[in-house]
Amino acid sequence: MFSTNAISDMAIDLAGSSHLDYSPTVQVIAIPCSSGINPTWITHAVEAGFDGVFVAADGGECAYIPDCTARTGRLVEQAQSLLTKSGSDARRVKMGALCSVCSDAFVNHMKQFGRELEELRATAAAA
Amino acid sequence: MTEEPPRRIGVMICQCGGNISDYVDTEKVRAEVAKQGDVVATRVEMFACSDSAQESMVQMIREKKLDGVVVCSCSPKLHLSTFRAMTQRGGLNPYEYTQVNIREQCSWAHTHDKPAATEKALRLVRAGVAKTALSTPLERMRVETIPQVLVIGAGIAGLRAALALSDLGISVHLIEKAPEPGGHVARWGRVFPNDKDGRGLIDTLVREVRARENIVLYLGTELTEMSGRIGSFRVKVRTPTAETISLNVGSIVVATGFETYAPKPGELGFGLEGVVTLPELKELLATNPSRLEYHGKAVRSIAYVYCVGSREEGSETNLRTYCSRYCCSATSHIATVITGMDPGIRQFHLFRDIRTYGKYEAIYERALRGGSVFLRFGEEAPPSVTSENGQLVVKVKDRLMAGEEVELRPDLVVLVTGMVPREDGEVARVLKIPIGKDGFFHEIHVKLRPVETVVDGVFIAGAAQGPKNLAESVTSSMAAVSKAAALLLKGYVDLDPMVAEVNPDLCAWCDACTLACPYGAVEKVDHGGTAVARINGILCKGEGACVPVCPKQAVSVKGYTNDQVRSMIDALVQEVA
Amino acid sequence: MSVPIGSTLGILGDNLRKRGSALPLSRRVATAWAKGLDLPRGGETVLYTGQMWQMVPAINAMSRQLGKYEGRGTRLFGFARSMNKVVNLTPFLARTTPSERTAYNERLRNIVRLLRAAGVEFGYLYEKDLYPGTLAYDEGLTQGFVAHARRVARTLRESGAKRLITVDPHTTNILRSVYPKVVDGFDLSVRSYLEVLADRTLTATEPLHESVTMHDSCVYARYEGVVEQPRLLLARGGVDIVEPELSGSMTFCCGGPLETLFPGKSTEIARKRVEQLSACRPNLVTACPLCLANLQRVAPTGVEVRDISDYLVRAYCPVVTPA
Amino acid sequence: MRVDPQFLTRVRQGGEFDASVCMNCGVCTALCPLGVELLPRRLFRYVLLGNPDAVREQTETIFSCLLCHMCESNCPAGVHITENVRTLRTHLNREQYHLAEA
Repeated sequence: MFSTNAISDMAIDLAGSSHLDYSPTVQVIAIPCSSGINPTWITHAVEAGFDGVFVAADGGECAYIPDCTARTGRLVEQAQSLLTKSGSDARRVKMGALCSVCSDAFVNHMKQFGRELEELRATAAAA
Repeated sequence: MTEEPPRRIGVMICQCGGNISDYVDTEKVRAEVAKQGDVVATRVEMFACSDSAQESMVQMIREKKLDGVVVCSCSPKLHLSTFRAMTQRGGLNPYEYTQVNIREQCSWAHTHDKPAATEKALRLVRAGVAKTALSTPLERMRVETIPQVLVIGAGIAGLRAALALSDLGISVHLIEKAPEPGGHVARWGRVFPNDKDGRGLIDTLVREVRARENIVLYLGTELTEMSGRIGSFRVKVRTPTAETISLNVGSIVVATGFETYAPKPGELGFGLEGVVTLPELKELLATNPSRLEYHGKAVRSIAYVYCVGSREEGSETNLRTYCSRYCCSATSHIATVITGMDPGIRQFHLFRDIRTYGKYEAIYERALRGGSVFLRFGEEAPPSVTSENGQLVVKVKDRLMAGEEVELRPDLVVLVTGMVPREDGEVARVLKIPIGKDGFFHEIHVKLRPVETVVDGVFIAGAAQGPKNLAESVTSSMAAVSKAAALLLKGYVDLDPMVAEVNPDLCAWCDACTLACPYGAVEKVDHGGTAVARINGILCKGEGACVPVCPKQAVSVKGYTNDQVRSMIDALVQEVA
Repeated sequence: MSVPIGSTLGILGDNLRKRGSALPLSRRVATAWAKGLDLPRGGETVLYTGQMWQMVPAINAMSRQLGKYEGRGTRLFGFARSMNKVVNLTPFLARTTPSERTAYNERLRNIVRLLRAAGVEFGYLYEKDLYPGTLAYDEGLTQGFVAHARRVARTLRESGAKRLITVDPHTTNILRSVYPKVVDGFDLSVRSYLEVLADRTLTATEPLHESVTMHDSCVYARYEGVVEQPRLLLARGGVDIVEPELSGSMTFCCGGPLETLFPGKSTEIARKRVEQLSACRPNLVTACPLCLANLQRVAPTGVEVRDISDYLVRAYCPVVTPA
Repeated sequence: MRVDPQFLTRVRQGGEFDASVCMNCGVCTALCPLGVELLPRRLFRYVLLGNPDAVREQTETIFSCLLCHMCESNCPAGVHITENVRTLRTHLNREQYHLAEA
């Protein structure tokens, strides 16, 4: 999962401070802004063995760029098409907005994304 | 024979007095990470941030000739700068330091699964080591600061902030949206705890503000644009004559205050003749301090209903579960003022809990002794306020009478309305400062960085941050002043060196980064005869918008290079024995 | 259950207004106790009885009468009140026996002996030793009480007394703590004889070697803070005091104040208190005529209730022969 | 109950009445030798709020108080309970029993 130093990483910290439960397989790399994610990092993570990559966008909160979310959306799309090209399921990358106090939203996203990845795996195994 | 590792990294693991070590086997993590290439020294500390632990680490940096440091402890939001400074004291470049968050993002989140928490901690530490192994020394960029501050809002917090900054020799542009300065306090009459006249307090401050040469007060003026960065913001404000003025300031203090909760029509009788809000009663008293009259009729009895608009769910985007802090004390105080005016006026206070905390408890007791009667109602059974032939009827189940219904027929019903955030989000939008769940401006850390926002150089003061009484507003305003002044009086600010850079050997000048950069930080320069992009580090904010758009992958942000991020990813998935 | 409150209080109020006391006693009955003691008339220091001890036999008799009518007799009481306005009914309603009167008067004589043994010089106001109106005050007959208190205060002022030595908690309290609030300029020094004696060095000529349980009067203990003095005097007299669970400032009421309006309830509480006290020792000591009467009334065989002066006299001045 | 806001003023004509600082803790009730019959806190609340009927219903309770001061000596809020009871007696003597001289 990619978070942003100033916004979504705060929400993830808050989830921890509030002792909200989420899977320990969720591991976070914090960066300055989601619009600065290189799509190849995402494909690299999937290739390296991560089941999925979640990109937390800052929604309207980003202090750097007003259209940060739109930019992030574009690079996530790029990552998805790269994944598809390499034969991976594009749904293994997902993007969601997290504000700096969206700890509940973070945990819900993680649970939901975890379930989705589980389903993907099951489908893949069946096929 | 063993090969000398390319890097000499030291790792310090913090137990945080059990906050981490109760869930993460810190010794196991240490032992595992010690096996890692590049790691030459490891230690576990009870409190890594303690002076003694830092001192030991400084010694270790020197003795083991470390060239990189990793501290695994709490969130970098708390102690990144602490350990960067420590690293520097050890003689290293502070950017050869990495903080790994194994508390908020590990031990505290996974308290139910200690082995998994330990495994995750190890993965996170390895990622930290991997990132550090690829770190390079970075130099901060020093830029001059402009010794001027924009203070937004000329209520008590803003006025007081302007004067305090002025005292320190810092010029202030004080803008106020309303045509008059003073905010709520100017309309409030006598205020607790000292019984001072609100209008008088404001008048004194405004007189002083107008007398200062280094304060400019702009009334009816709003902020419209902000650009630039800490130390040098360019802001635009619009005056009542629709004229736009550009200002250049080093810092911004936001003191935009609050709005009073406006009851919905019919909520607790709101809209009926004789039902007023707390601020309306204050204004009533301020207008006629010798006699309590409502629409020309003498008031002989009053029923106050507390917690109107506070401590309830509110809406999803505007949670009002908070206590508005000032209303219990303010209402108790008003009761004493009214008793002082005419002890024969009966006052009934319908409350949920009385929160006249700290020294304001004395005000509550004065109200009690003055004859005010307090009736406690439960959240599940709020009072009802109706009107029968023009006579107000208040019914409440008094918990102190075992829920017996009490019917009052007061001349005046006062809805003790709480504080809500300002509706118009213009300031937040322009300044891009985050807003909390309750709709008020959000500080970085409620205890450790209570007036700072994620936008460096922008501080919050007063009730814009959340409900505060007058004294607390001014206290927080002084805190914001001290942060702004500390920044500006130094004359310079060291900017984070983690900005973007272009590898000129890969760049083919396609202009993509120029288009992506919102700050105009990309310059076209010549590199051995070909045109390439170069980043102006002072203008660059390091957010990295240019990174994904480069078709040649020639751009990266220092500290977040391709190699670093990839190696972190590899470290995270590395097998755990 | 109570006797008719309005009529009973009416009688008390009428008595106070017309006859100067809630239960008017004849001058002879009120001053009989002092016969043969050669107490000087008046002086700066006077022993002030407030007629409390003298009144207790009448109260006892009255409550015996009223107890019969508890819960009924509203019209009878109404009639009694009308009658009482014309004729003082007290001697008829409260028929006392000479032996009962002598027993209570004897406590006043004890007190005189003790004060004399301690070398205190004092006088007595005889017919000007007036009832201070305590009952009227307690029952909320405020206006009548205040008028009465002013009359009593005037009499005291005219007598030239500066210091009053009181002999029961109720009179101590009303003169010391209530009068100054309702009578302008009332500033006489008021002290209970127990306080006066405790300040002096009295030596027991015949230490008693007895063991008793002390019952504190609510008014002494909680209104006037007189807790240590009776204990000190008893201890110096050789008496061992065993304290019940509820004693001193946590003492439990004897039920006395309810005697007039709620005789039944009064007895119930008195029984409860005697039980608590006698669980420690069978010999109970009181320092208030009302407590004495009320506890004595219900004390079972084998439990003896005595006034503190009975013990003190035996310890400190045993040789005096009764007059 | 319908509140009569002027009731307290009438009661106070009989003397001091102040139970404003009563915090309803119930120490008075717990210590009363008469047990549950006398509830100063509830009784006083009727006065403070202004409920003459409820006070009148408590006449027997008001006159059966021993004035023993147990509650008052132990009242954590320092309410002058016995003084209040005397004032209520004065009030009832006047308004209920019409003892004019009360």
